[in-house]
Amino acid sequence: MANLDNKPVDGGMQVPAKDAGKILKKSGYKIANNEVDAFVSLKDINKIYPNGVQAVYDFNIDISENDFIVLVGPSGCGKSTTLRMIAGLENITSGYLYIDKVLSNYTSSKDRDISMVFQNYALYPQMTVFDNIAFPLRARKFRMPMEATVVKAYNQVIDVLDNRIDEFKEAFANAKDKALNYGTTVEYVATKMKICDEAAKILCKSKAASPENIKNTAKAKIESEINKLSSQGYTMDENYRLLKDGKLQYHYVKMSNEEIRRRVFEAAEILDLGPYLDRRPKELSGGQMQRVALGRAIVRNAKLFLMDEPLSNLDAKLRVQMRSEIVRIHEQIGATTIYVTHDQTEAMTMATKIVVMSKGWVQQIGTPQEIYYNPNNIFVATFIGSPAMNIFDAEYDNGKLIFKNGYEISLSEDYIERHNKYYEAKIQDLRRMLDTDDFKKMHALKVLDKILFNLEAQKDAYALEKAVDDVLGIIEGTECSEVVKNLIAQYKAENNGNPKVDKKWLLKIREPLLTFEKIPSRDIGLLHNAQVFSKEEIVVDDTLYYQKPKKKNNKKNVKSNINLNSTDIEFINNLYEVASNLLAKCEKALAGKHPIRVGVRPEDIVLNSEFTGNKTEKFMVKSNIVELLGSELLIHSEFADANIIAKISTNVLIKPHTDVELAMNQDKILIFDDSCGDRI
Amino acid sequence: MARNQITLEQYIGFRKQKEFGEKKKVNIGKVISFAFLLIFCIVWLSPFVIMFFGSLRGFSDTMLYPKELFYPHSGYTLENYEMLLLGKLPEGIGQVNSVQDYKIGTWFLNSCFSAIGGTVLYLFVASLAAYAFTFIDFKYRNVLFAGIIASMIIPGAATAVGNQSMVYSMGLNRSLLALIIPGLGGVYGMYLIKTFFESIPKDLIESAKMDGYSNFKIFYKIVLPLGKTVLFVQGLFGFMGGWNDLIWPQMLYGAKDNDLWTLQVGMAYIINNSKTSNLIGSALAGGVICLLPVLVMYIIAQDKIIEGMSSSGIKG
Amino acid sequence: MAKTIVLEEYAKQRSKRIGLFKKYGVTAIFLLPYLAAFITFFVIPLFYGIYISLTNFQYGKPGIETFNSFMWFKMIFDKSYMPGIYNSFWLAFVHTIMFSVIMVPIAILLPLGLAILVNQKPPGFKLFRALIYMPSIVPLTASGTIFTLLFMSKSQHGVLAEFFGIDTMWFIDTWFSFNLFGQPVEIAYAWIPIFFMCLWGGWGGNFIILSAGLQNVPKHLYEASDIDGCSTWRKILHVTIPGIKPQLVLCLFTTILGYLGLYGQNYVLSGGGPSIAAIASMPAGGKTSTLMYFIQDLVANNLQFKSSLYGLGAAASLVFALFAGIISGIQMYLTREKKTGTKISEAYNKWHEIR
Amino acid sequence: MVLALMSTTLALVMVGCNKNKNDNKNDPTNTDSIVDDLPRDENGNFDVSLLENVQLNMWSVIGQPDQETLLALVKEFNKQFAGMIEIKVTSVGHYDYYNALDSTYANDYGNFPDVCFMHNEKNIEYALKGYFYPLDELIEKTGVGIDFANAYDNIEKTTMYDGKHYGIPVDAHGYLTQIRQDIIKKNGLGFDGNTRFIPQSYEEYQTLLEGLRAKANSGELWVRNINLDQDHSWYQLKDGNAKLDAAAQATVSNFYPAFFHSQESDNLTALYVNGGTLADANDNVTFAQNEGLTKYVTDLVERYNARLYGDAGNKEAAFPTGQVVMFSEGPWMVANTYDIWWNNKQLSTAGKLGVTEEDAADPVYTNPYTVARPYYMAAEGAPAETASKWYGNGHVITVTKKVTSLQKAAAALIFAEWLTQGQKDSGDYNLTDWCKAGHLPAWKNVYESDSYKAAAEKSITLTAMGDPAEIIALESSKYATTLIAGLTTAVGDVQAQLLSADGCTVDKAIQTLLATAQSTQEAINLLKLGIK
Repeated sequence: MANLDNKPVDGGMQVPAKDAGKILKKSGYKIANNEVDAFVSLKDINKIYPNGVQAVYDFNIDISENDFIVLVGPSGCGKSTTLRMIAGLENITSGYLYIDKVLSNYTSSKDRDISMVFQNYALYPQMTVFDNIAFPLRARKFRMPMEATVVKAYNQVIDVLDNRIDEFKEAFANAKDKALNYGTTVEYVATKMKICDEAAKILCKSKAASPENIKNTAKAKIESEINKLSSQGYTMDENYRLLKDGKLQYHYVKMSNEEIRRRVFEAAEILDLGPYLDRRPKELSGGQMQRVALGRAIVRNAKLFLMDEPLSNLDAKLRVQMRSEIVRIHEQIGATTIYVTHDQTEAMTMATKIVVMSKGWVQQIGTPQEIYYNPNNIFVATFIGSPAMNIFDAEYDNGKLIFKNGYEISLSEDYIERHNKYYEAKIQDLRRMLDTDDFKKMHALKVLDKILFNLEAQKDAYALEKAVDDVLGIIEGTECSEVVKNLIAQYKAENNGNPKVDKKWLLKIREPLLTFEKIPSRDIGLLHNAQVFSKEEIVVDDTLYYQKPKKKNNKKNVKSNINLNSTDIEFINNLYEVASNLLAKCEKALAGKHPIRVGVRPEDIVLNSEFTGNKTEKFMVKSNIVELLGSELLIHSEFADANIIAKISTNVLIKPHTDVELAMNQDKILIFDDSCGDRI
Repeated sequence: MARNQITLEQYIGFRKQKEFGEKKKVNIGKVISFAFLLIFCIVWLSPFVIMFFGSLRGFSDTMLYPKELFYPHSGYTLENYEMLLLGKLPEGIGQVNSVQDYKIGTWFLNSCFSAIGGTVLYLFVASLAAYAFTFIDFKYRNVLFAGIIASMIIPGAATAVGNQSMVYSMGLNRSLLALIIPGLGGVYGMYLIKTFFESIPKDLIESAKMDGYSNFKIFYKIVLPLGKTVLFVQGLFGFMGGWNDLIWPQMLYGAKDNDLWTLQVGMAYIINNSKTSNLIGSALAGGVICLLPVLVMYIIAQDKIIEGMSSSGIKG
Repeated sequence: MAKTIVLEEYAKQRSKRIGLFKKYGVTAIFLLPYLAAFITFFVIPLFYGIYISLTNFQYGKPGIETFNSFMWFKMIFDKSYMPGIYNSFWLAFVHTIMFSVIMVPIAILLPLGLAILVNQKPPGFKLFRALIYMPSIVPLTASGTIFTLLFMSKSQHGVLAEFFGIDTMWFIDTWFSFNLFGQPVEIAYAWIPIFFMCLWGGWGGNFIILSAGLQNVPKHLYEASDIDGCSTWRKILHVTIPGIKPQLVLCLFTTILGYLGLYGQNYVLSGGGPSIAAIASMPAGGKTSTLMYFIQDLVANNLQFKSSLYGLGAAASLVFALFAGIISGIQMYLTREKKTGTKISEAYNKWHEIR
Repeated sequence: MVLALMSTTLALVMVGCNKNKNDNKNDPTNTDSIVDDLPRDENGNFDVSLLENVQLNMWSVIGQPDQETLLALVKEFNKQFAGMIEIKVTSVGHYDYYNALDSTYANDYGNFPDVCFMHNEKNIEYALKGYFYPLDELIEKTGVGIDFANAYDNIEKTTMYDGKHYGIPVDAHGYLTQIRQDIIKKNGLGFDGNTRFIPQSYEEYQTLLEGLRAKANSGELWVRNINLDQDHSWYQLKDGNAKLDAAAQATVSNFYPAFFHSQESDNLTALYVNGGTLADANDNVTFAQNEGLTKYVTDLVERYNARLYGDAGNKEAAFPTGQVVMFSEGPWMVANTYDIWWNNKQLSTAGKLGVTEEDAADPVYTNPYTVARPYYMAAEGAPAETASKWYGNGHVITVTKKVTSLQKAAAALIFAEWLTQGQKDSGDYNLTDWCKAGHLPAWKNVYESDSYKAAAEKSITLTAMGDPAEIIALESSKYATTLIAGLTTAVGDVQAQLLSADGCTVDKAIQTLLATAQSTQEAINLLKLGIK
């Protein structure tokens, strides 16, 4: 509670070290960073689970007010984790989260002023819809300007008695009408007359029978109250709000029933929930529950809306309907929204900005158009868009794309230049990477592990010793080379220059090599993509990324307290290897012919006869299946060892199992690197 | 030595995590609850220990050195068990006439018969009925079932006396069958089995019918195998209920048919004869004998029992 | 002349016959064993019991009884008719109710607390759960032996007397007494061992059910309430308690019914005693008598009563059953599906209109 | 499934057939069910030797240690009558004999015994339930030589109702008081100049109790432990005088002159000796009106409160250690404990285990304990004809209505005759053998026989019990069990109250007695209502 009370202090302030704590405490431990100009800002957010699985890598995004951000990706890509970190339901391992400029890493959920819609709605089953929506309002106190409620009530009473007494009488009479069973009489009168409950209560009690008497008492009451307030140093403005020294005074109070009722009804109005307010969640359909969950989120006017796959439990039709509903509500209330989904259609239709994620990595951030037309890599390209993009394996040979069946496309100069530049940059990058200490260590580690393996296989001892020297050679110049050198020297001395390599010693050498936390996340990301998106994918234990470990691996993965210095850790991949392979491939690519992947969107595969733009050579396919989507036709067929889908307008009717003459829109062809999936 | 196989990324993740300091917090709630539960369990299990050691203590030690509970003064002895099982009175205990009436072996077998026989028979009869109520369509099915369910509101006490006389009239009053047969009309178990059967997809039954299976074949080839968990759990509870029941066998075989007594009735008799320090050991030994089967079963099937108990609470 | 029949007609009739057999025969085979048992051992005994309670039926001598104009019920309900029976029945009733009133909250709250602790999932919580439930599987008589040993008097070297110096001799005494409708009711210390025995092994089922209920409370509700800004207390009130309400109700009523039928514990530990002089020769004329004890005394334990007052046993058990039936009726009433009201939506309509 | 079907049919059939099973049994005097199938010789006379293999099932209430004696006698009988009569004995522990009888009668008539060897106080109660035959007619028919004139009237009366015999009395016995005469002597509290250690009257008993208590309180009381292998030396009771094993040690705080009287028999002695009855002819409970009994109950309270009586735990354990000087128990106990435990040769071996020359030489010290009838029960104003008597119960032999052939009845009577009146070749009565186990014969001729007298001289129990004529037996009543239970509960309640923390006062005790009597009355009324 206290946290909402205090204004955050400027984090950039220079303060004496000993006062820092005090100042922080005074501000309720709220620090604002004025350099952050986005409404929500995530800076290098990482999430590593206790079992070493990194769910989110270096998440960076700035979200401005009124944005509708959609985090999209396949399940297990870390999007929900990110959202939950923003919500405060998960701890942030590293990085910083600013909400409204306030550093929010350590504030608890309820103090972040957010509201959230859960995938399974999380409605309180025992409460009616009304109570469910009202719950967040009842659960906390709100900062409100102080009001002279008594004065307000009596003034309204006087006002009604003076001017609107007939209206009151009518309302009062109506309230008695059984057909109009509106809560209590007081509530009805209060709503009808637009006066506060207190005033209505006074009026209803007296039934306005003797207006003069009531007015007199009212006046007396007002007078005494004003006296009391002024003795406490308050003044009152025209809206009965209290001022002290000319400033509005705020206090934290429970919301009045009147206010709660108004807000819930308003929310119900927006969401069309009026007839269901009495029901319990059990009696509602999925869509209605969804709307209630939304209602509970919007009723509080939170600054930030979080939605965690809210539509995934609905059927297709409802989903479409709710989608537009959410968009409408977003437009209506305009709150910043972060929305998580695995459905790219939702992302495309709702978002102002999409974040595509895969396995913990942000693959691309952009508007729907950017993402659709300029995907960063093959993952984004295939993930976004329905039907998915057609991908062909092809060979690149000096500006020509040669498909598996010999079909050729000549690329423009532009493409060729981009291709070369891309690979040059990549090679440079990889070389830099391989030159870092950490990669050297990994290299050494690889060699060392091979020695260990050979030792176990009882290979020639002399060769082994030589190999150890190789290790030393590899790590020459890194910070741990001295350590290793000493270890080797010491060992040699111990064995009087007649060394016999043994395991214990090798493991000792291995230890200093096991430190590479200085690798930038960007590099890991690159190599990660190389492993995941390359065609010769290294078999990586999937359980790493999906947190749904297979049964037999259960124990191993859950184990959270692996001794990090342990020599018993065996690596099933080696980033050095990945990087050097990649480098080799890039160099080869620059040299000449190399495999490449070509992506064409279904709508960019066109009927040769119809399309008049810049198109490739025509080619003949046999239509296997033809799907009619109303205005468009989907033609499934095979081309160049791949299944292709073409989306064609229905002007021409194509029957299944007929030959079709197709071509590609030359301008829309995308080419992707074969080894790491990046778009060239 | 088996090595921990991890990827390099994971290793880096571990290192980072350590560095960034998201350490596993020591959960105070967990610590407190652990400590409390530990103490609680020690206190709560101490009666078992007392019973066990008490049964291994000779009668003279019980009288003369009552404080030496866990290390009896003259060492552990089986004399209490001998007294119960073999009728062999330890020297010096004097005259204990009631021991002649102890037929703990017979009682044990009676209890086994009642608990196991009753359970098996009940499961069979009840699952047949549950099958009929779930998968066979017949006139007034729902009315009949609703009637049977509604009868659950009538507590057993209302029918016990009538049953007692009924059993007498049927001439079962000197037969162990009387322990079993009246239980066959029990509603609750049948109801739970039926609830479980309802969760079996009807398609499965219908497709089996299409394949030419008769109802009996469906019953034992499909429904029983599918329902074996619920039958097992019901069986466990049935066994425990039968084993632990005191009131009904007492009503049946009254004060002196000690050939027909179950272990519970016999034990109650033993306890009433053993409220003195020289005999309490034998009562404890009886308690151990009485407890052992259920305890062994509990230890073996503990998971299933708790699971069954939980699910009955969630569903029921 | 031999009778002839059109073959098709015959075939139709035959399949009809077979169809009928299949339909009713199969049903009968599946259902009959159970139904026969249900009728023989539930329906008939129910009415037989009522019949017995209305006659001077003698156990073991059916057929010679005659209607006795509600004599047994008169004994129970008419104080002046047979004051001894009246007093001992209603005293047993009061004992039963009092013990339930004390024991039921404990048998709910204690396991609830433990379930909450176990639900924190401390190390080894599964073992704890198994151990906590363990006393509940112990046969009543087996635990009876333990508690007999614990509470035996100093001269008999009971454990509590020897180790903690608790003089259990005073269990014969009256702990406190009060007047109920002008009748003095004395509560004996002898209830204490019974209490402890129930405390030890009487609620394991509740514990398991409640902890299963707690586990079943959706986690996302806690998260939602977190975001809605709930304090811990509000979370318990609005998430935990409603989440385990079905289990709470179930436990509450099974526990109530269980303690209403209290019999074994006092039978084994105190034998219903210490006796009360004024009703010492009546069934269950002791300070730890219960309704079930009263009934068992009449129909099982005391052969003299069994042979001559059997009908009273039947009548008493019917009264008891009626009482227990009312309580399960209340349970069913409480757990019924509640109808949805329309009050708020009407209010909404009104509000909408006014705007 | 089949079972269930069968059981249903069975149920219906059984309900139908069970109706007439017990029709005629309810009239106790009826003997019509007996079929005269006696084998007779050509003169129309019946003789034992004509019987062929008649088997009789006898339930015996006798538990250890007398069981062996009875079995030996039966064995002897079977041997003598081999080929003619065979008696099979089933021993049913005496705690449950009557429950078993009831439940077998009701549930399992097939296993109901032919002959019951049971307690005499239950004879009429069960006879009136229709379990037993009146025997006079049968004796006449079979000509078995049982002459009730030889039986003691006071004992015989328990078998009679309405002028008919329902059982043949065997023996009688009452509870005896066990006395540590060595302690009394050592402390000089004996009577007649410290030569007699058995209190012969109420006053003497009271004096003895008070004397012991006074000495104990002043720390002058000598006690010793007579358990085997324990230190037998005398020591004076003082608190903290822990020279022996703590558990087996008498101290001032756990010493009581006498243990509580048994609830089983002594209260009846107190009642009868003082001229009371349990109930009158109309089954109105009268025991609470008896002043002697009231006095007994109030004495109980006063003596306990004066620490003359006490509950020192296990009396059999407390007695040899000297924690208790007197307690009351059945005569079988004497044989049991006297021979097994306390006939301790170590006490006459000087120099060992703290036994001095003086101790070893004194016959009272070497036989440290004696038994006696409770002479002290007759309070002031007790009628002269009962004052010196005591209550005792005994055993009877009955013929149950399970027997439907005169042959069997004859065989049963022959057995009864053999056991009670039969003589061996030596002229010794068979009954004497039985009496050696600690029972007074119910037959005058046996009591007066030389063989019995010889046996009685050897037996401390028989000597103590004296003349069977001085036994007062229970009055015959249909509600004997309820009546005895009522009295027992009353006394038991008072004892329990005494032991409790609140204690008991004389007023409370009298109240308890009256209330229990009232409740017993109600129970009897109730039973009368129930049984039609």
